[in-house]
Amino acid sequence: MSAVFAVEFAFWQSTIFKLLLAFVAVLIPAGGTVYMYLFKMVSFMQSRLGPMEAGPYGSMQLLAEVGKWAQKEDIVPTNADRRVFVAAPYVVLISTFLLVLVVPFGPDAMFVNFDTGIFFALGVSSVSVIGILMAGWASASKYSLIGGLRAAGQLIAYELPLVLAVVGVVVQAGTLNMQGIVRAQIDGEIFGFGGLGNPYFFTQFIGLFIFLVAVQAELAQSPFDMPIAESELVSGYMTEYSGFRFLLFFIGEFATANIFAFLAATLFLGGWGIPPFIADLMFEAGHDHWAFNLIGPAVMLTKMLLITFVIYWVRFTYPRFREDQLQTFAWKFLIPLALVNIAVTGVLKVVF
Amino acid sequence: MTAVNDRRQMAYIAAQAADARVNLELEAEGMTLNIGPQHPATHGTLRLVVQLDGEQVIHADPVMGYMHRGYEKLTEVRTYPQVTTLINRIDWLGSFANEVPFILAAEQLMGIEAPPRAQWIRTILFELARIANVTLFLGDMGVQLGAVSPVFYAFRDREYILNQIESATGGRFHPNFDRIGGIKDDLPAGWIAETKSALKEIRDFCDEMEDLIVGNEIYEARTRGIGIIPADVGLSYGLTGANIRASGVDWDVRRDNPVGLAYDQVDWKVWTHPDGDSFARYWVRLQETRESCHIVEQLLDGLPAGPIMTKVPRIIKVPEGEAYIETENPLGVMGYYIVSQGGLEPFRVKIRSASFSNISITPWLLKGTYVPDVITILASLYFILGDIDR
Amino acid sequence: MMALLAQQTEAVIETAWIPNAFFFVIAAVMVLAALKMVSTKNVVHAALYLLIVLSGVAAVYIFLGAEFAAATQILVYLGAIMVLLLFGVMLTRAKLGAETDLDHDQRWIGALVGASLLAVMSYSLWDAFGGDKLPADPTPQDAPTGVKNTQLVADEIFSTYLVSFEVLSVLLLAALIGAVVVARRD
Amino acid sequence: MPSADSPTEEEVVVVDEARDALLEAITAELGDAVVASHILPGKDLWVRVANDAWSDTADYLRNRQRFRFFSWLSAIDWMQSPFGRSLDAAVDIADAPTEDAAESEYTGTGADGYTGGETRFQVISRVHSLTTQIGLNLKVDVGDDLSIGTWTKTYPGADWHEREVHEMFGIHFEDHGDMRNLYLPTDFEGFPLRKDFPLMARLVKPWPGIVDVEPMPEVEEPEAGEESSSASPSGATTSNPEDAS
Repeated sequence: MSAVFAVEFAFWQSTIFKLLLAFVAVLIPAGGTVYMYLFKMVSFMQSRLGPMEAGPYGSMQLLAEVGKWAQKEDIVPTNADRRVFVAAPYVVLISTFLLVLVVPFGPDAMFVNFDTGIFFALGVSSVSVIGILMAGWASASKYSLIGGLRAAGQLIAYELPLVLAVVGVVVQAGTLNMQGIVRAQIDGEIFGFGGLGNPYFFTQFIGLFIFLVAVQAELAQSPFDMPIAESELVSGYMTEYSGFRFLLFFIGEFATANIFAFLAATLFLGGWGIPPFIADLMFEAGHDHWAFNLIGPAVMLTKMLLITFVIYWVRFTYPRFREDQLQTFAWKFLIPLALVNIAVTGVLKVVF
Repeated sequence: MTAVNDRRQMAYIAAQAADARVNLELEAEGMTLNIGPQHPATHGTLRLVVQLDGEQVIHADPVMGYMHRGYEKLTEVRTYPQVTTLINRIDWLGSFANEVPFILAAEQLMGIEAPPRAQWIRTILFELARIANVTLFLGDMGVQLGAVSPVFYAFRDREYILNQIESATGGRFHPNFDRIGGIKDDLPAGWIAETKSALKEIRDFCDEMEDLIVGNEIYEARTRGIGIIPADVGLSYGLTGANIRASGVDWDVRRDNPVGLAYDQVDWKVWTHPDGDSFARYWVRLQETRESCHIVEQLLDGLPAGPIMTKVPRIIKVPEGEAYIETENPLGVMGYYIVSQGGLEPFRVKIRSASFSNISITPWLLKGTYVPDVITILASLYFILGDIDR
Repeated sequence: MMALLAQQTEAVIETAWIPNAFFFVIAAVMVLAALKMVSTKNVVHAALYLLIVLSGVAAVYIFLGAEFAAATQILVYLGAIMVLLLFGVMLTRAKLGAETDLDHDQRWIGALVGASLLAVMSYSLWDAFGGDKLPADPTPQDAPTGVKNTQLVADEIFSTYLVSFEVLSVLLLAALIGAVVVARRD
Repeated sequence: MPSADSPTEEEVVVVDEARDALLEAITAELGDAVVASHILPGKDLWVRVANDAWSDTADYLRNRQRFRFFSWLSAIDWMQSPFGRSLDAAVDIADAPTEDAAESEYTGTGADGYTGGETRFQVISRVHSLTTQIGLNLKVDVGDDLSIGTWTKTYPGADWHEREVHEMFGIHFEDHGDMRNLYLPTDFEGFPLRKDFPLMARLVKPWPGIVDVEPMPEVEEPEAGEESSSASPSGATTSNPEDAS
């Protein structure tokens, strides 16, 4: 980040700066998508208006909601395991914040440039399961417990297709580094034509499909929302949470959706890059120009909005699977498909 | 129902029961889950105590009475015209339909009959009440299965029907419009044309639901083969309405015993489905809603002129006797058994409400199913709490 | 912590005390959590304390520049093993609150075993690396230029340790099949 | 009053052949058990059977006459209400006749509906045949022991109806096995649908929902749904001190 400003920050300065930016990177897109999709797009889909009173077209509704949650009574059930109950939403949030660390927003606009960035991301994404299990168990509610167990079963099952879907991209890019994957897409060529780069959307569309399905399951969204299952388990592991702690879960849920969309954008849509011929027209240095540290986040945001649109579209359209159907779907359809995808990718990589 | 189907269903049920038994033997220790009284799947305050083994139901025991209002007792201290106000609240989504069998039973005791125009308008409103009731089910089934959007369409399109009911009777939910000997008022001017356009919206809504829900693979996977009720079992539990027609029983009180209503004047069809599962119950209700539109359209076209009230005494005294009239209400067969001793009030009124019998099958039906299927089955049986608890 | 690592790979030696301080904080937390893990009266709490210990290990890996090992630690131990453990514990209906029968008479023997293990390991570690200092740059000195840590690990696994790697794979496969066989009812 | 076994006396003009034939078949099978019957031509059919033949009647109707559909089962209290016309008339509750007194007072009112009756309570039920589309109302007298055979063996759907009758009228169904209250609280006293139960429930007994009449229960009553797996008593005691702190 510091390269943009041509000023060398001290270690503690850049740490604080990055910390603030992490909050921005998690919370602002979350708020934006919640307003755009959860409030407005869904209202349109369901032929109603959605929030209209707070601010123009209800745009301040989210702030009102946050204020409402923040001042609600903080209820911990009598039989609950208090410490675990309190800690659970934070564990879920930690997973969200660890995820955003490895997402590249520009050539230098990145929190940490791990060698094994995508591997790290997939690793920390599984931490949220622990938070959900803690919440489910500590609530001392049967609905929560069933919800937590369902969530754990589902998240374990869908970790595998998620990883396997990414493997195709990794094979094609030849690196686990997120920045490297973006670079490979920018510098790539489709049949010798490099004007569009090579977003893996074109070659790994099966991977993208599997990735999005698995993300939908990881996020426990319809049609895989059995852990929450409004009509069965009321709210699953979140049943007993209220006020601020519920807000934390809420942020965790929607921010994680955004960050997975960021990941999908990075892996399949060329990340912060734009088609190289446009970049070359804009700057002589192409994608290496420092301005991409500012353009990149905007590009990422656009791509993220595209993917979250699909996520929410599906979420508010489909009924939910049953638990066993979900497992069948994962093990008998997604995983074989992902394996075939990897095999084909490997063969093609060797051939070309 | 064909014999093949019969065998398949029996095999499925036997497998279900065997599964439940096996698990019971393996793990005696289970979890008792209280679904309700406050639970989104129970449409009010039904409580379902289920014993679970993992997510499989070993034993389900519905507990009701949270909304018991004692109508059978209350009717004994109210005059006949006063009773209709009360019984409007039994099935509160299709209120007008609750009044009709009671009024018909009283009319039978008094030996009078409403004039044809009143009978036709009664039938029209009866069917509109059915449409208003069942549209909500058609959307709500999606919600119970996790698709939130359809119910909003249901609320949107039900409004057209409620507006028509309101402009004819003055009440959106509780019309209290039926009178002994006829109906309260004639239809307002222009009502027929408006109703026809409202019915168009409902037909569109039905097409939409067929697209969104019936045609959805996940929906099919969740409902086909879930909660199979063989016809014989359903009948001995007293299941009625679309629930039993979905099991292949071709029985509709509207067609087979149309006392005092104009169903025999129009051309319509009773829909049945051989499968008896949750999918069939939804499908039958969907077709019936269309059929209702068809019935109302014909009735509107052929509405006879004439008086809407027959001659009744100012103070209604019902002669001594007993009468039982049942009609095909939105939720199933609803009947009133009235015992009169010649007074102003009925001596005893037994209300046979559809949901009470429909839900009484749940302990048998839920055994061996899984928690998500419990919700599917409850939703597909379609009950309304006021109709269970009375 | 992550930022710290980035700092460290830039080899800013003057601030070397910061990782040291963080290491001691993490180590203290880990030791405390480990002690609580064996002394707590609740199975789920024990599992959660173990979780803290394991994430501490991952943090230490990051300090050592072994981010691949750290990510693997998180993915395997936290994401898979601990989730399975918690899953199993909760499925067997772990009680909320303290359980009395978690305590038994063999704890002194256990303590003895633990103490001797600690002694043996401390001695052998001290004996092997006693006076060595950790290098500021965690990439091994003899690695070819441009080759990163992860790549070295991969190269080692698929060349030097290929046989043991494959043997381990077969062992895990056997365990998997065994588990399936045990779990099947019919 | 229509009398037994010879419904044709009642007929004016219309003859309902289907119901006549059905009644003949039932009479032939059950013999003396058919105490009385009544036909409204073209409308309905009532049959009163003897108390001890109640369960057999159901069995016969379902399995031999194809009355597959069980509609409902209920009861009637033929006693005239001691509280006057609107039941909530100004009768002093202390002076209201007790249950036993009312029961012994009952001598028959002479207006016992179709097919008559000798006892205060009658159980009435309705079954329906889908093949002939004929509904059949069955009545049975319930004697002083207030007990009668169950139908649940034949029609499983009668289960809840019998439970309802049990709590509302106090009629016991033998061999039913599960006569818990269906609607009312377990400790509810009295039988609401009896005529001598005043419609002043909230005056006679405090409404359970009124907080200042009854102290709030300290310990939840043990019920089937209370057995909790995750919330053990020990868990409650350990977490309480933390809450207090």
